[in-house]
Amino acid sequence: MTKICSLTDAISRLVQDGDTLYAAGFTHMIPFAAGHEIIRQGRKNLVLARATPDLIYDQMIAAGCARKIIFSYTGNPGVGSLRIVRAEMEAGRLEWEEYSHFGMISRLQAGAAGLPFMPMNQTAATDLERANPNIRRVVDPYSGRDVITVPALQPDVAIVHVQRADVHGNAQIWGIIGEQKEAAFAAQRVILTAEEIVDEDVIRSDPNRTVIPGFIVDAVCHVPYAAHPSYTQGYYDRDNAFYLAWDKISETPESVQAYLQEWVYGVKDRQEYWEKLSAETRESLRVTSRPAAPVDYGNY
Amino acid sequence: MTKICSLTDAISRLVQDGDTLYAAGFTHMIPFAAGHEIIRQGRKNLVLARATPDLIYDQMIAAGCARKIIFSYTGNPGVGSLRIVRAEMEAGRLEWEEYSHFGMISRLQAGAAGLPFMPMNQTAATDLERANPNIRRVVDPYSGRDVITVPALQPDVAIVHVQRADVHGNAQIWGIIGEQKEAAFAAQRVILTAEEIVDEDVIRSDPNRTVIPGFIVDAVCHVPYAAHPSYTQGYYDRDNAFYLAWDKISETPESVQAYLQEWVYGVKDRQEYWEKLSAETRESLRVTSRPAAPVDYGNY
Amino acid sequence: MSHYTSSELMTINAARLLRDGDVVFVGVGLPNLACNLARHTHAPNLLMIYEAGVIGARPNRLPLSIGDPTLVSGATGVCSMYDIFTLYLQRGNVDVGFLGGAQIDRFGNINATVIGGYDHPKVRLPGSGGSQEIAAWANRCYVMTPHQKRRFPAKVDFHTSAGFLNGRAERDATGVRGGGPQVIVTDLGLMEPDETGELVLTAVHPGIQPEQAQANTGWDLKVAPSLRVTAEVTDEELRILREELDPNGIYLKGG
Amino acid sequence: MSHYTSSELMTINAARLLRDGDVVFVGVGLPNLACNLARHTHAPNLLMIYEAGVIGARPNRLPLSIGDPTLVSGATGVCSMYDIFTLYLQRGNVDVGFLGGAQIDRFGNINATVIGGYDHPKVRLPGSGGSQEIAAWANRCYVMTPHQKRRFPAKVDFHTSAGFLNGRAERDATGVRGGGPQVIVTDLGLMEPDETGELVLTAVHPGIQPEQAQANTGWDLKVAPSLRVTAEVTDEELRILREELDPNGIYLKGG
Repeated sequence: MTKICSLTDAISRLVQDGDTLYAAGFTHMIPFAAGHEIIRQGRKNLVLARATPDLIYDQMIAAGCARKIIFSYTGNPGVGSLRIVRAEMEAGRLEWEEYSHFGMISRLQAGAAGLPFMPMNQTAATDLERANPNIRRVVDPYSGRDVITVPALQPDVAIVHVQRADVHGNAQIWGIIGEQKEAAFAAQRVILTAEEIVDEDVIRSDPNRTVIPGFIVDAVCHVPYAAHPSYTQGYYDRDNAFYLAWDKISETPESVQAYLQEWVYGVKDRQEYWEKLSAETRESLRVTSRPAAPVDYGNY
Repeated sequence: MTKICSLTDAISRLVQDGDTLYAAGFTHMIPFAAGHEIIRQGRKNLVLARATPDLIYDQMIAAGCARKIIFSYTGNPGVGSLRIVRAEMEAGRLEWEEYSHFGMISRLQAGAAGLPFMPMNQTAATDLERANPNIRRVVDPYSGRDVITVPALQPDVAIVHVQRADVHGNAQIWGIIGEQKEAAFAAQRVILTAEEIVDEDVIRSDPNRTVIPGFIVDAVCHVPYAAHPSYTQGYYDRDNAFYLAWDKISETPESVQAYLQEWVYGVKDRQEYWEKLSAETRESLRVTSRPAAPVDYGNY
Repeated sequence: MSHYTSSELMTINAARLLRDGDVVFVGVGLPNLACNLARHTHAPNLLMIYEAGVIGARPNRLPLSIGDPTLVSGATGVCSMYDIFTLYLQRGNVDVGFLGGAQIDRFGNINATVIGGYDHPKVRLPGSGGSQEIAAWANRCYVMTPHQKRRFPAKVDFHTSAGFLNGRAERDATGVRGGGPQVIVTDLGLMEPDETGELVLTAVHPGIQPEQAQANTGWDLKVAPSLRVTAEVTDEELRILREELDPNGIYLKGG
Repeated sequence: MSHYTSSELMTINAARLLRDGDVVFVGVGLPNLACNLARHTHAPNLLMIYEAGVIGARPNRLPLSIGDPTLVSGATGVCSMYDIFTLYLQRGNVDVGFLGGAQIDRFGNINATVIGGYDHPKVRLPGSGGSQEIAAWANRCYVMTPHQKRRFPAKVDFHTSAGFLNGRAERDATGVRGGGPQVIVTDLGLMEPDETGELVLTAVHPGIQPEQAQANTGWDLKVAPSLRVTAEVTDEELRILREELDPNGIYLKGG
């Protein structure tokens, strides 16, 4: 019953042209390796959903994979603008559907919970509600006041990077947990990339740490460093220099295509990508140990 | 800024006659010590909310603390009927308000989230909806179909037993986590009892394990074995023999009052209660160690 | 043919209904034993989840409550009650649920709330717990209960959990995603809903006559034309139940 | 009097607005520096929470993104984004939020979404992120932004976050629980809403004349009768910022 396969196989089998895709992770463990594999396999017309498109969607859009984005914040986190998303929106070449973070996360929560919508309290800012017909209202049957609603989002595929998973797909995450759980439960299909594949007994030693149960997972791919240039808590640091560099690279289509040629099309997989990074970069991302205090579940 | 105090002080200061109280914990870490202290202090007219009243509410009702219960299942878990709750309801001496587990938990979730209500999908069973005017409907603005709603529950006080907390009230729980987080955030005031008070650094070594943040907590009481006859994962086992014994004790008002005299009014606090248990009972509840596999957060 | 108790007979027949790979919302008592028996026989990949928020439990001892700590130690996951009812059950991730109650009627509706009027109960029962939602959203539901007339009235006093209401079309119209009660396992045989949603006798246990079931049912129980006899209880099934799963006979000695 | 940059001036004045014990929804950049400065001076018990779901962060280095791992290691808690927006923000547990945007208007409404029409943007900005809800539900909101006419139009092109709409009564009628923008900290002084919700100049920094602020505001900026001068920036405040919090001048060198 192992779900282990290569990331190449997982993307080939589970991501189709036209799919709505949610690459999860709020600044932490963004599944860059999977995004690059989707680019290499030339997927088209994807609908890319993500609270923060981040560099990975900028790159996928530059590579021509997407027809639409669903988002709540399009910045390059900590740096500034996300140039490609912005330019494509301004040029009218990219459809978009926009929410606040809370609206976006509420959509996933509804999708994960099997509810048709989630309510949210009013914010008094109504321009986005006017611009997006998916944002609606119902009357609270207790107070008689309006509450805002957003509809469930149930992507075709969610991709989630995790610290450790077993071969069945039971996955444990620590550090920022963003919307990974909600994305996995909301989606029809789930692809995991993992820094480590561990024995099932490791998972079973700490069940409260499990965020995604294996039975909703379709593929488990062992891909160390899959989150670079974002980071994996306890494993490696964020490559902030690359986030700054992308701000320059994304200034011209030529430099973007050159980047994709060298770092995406030009490598076979994440291992080759990681080894292609300079030794200095790899060294700068190392972290030293800061272990959690132990807990005991007891034998019963 | 320590919130450490005795349980006697905490109950005296934070639980008033007439309060709506939620003693949290789904079969795990039921705050028996706090319930007994409330009985000792003679609180009256409480509204006792809890998915499963369990023995603790049976005892509090027998002691005359409550005028009403809000619940979703009134059994003695794994044993049978909860005789006192049942008898008081049948006799018309106790008001009640009833939901399914999901309805009850949705009420807490709405209360914790600051939402006026939570939606739930229809179940086709409508008798409880007819019996409880708090269960209502709204029209899903996307499909046009009805969804069921329950109103937010925001108790005056939540009491939560935890494995470990620091003096500020940052609390970590493992094992069954039931509705502890939701109860704490929903309530206006929060009392914690804890098996162990640990250094803040222990909490900070594993932030993902934190279920309740200190700033919403009003009192932290160091009360080992506070959950007996229920259990604390990794610390001691459930005293199933007592759950069976209560089924007999609760057959007559006399034996119930005798129990309360001996085990509640007759002891000063939980330590005296615990020491009064037979050595054999205490020994039978011991558990051996089953540690969780370590995780590393990294120094950044 | 072995000697066995009614509880053993029902548990074994319920276990046989489970399929390898099923995700089962398990209760304590007989449903827990049925699931573990299936895991030890034909369904090693059965995934057991509990309303207390435990996923993939591997109990080392017989759980004595729905939140027994033995369910947690060694499980693959633990989540909150809100998550178990939303992400697992309401989302449609549960294949099988077990239901119980004081009354089950002709259309599989279940009463676990009250005998008599709701506001002035003659007998107050524990109430829904998780069952209102399990009955609505699990793909298949099973019930184990002794075959007695008072347990099988033509109409229940209170709909705690929906079966097929007054007929299958009425349930379908509500849009609930679950398939409703699929099999009622009793100590006399099996009842299953026909195309209208009415429970009919589809099997009897070895040595039982359909008339016995009819005499112990509160409506005019139809017998399916294809009435069959359930397979004999095997020694191996009994051995696992008695030696491995409930060695003290806590749940199985009854009947 | 020390020499300082505009960013330092704004950060120091924002830090002074924070109260000991405040629960602050922190952004990266200047708001993060302001909170840490307050922690190092008059507000040691400030609790910093981040929209990424981090509670009680104690960063060992300057966080470079809202989800920097240094925020997590050593924090008192981590929760999901859904939890941070519900249990913390919507529930009313957040005292202070920081907001930013390309445009802030006369009534404190903020635009971080688009310049020009929404469907055919002239300049597409990043969008709300967390700010729509922070502006509505935090008890007090603060804004830090350089004082320039294009940043302070009479009306914003798009309401990303609500200030006082067209006046305080209009915001109150919506029932949002937060108090709205309390102070706009610029490099010239402070603007605060009057009883109608209109932003008026309530303070200027040392050496600044009110006319400079008026000339750099896109509406007829009123000057409060009680106009005051902000306290001098202290050497200690500058030392903490420059030596401890942003030694490489990543956020502070500007201006």
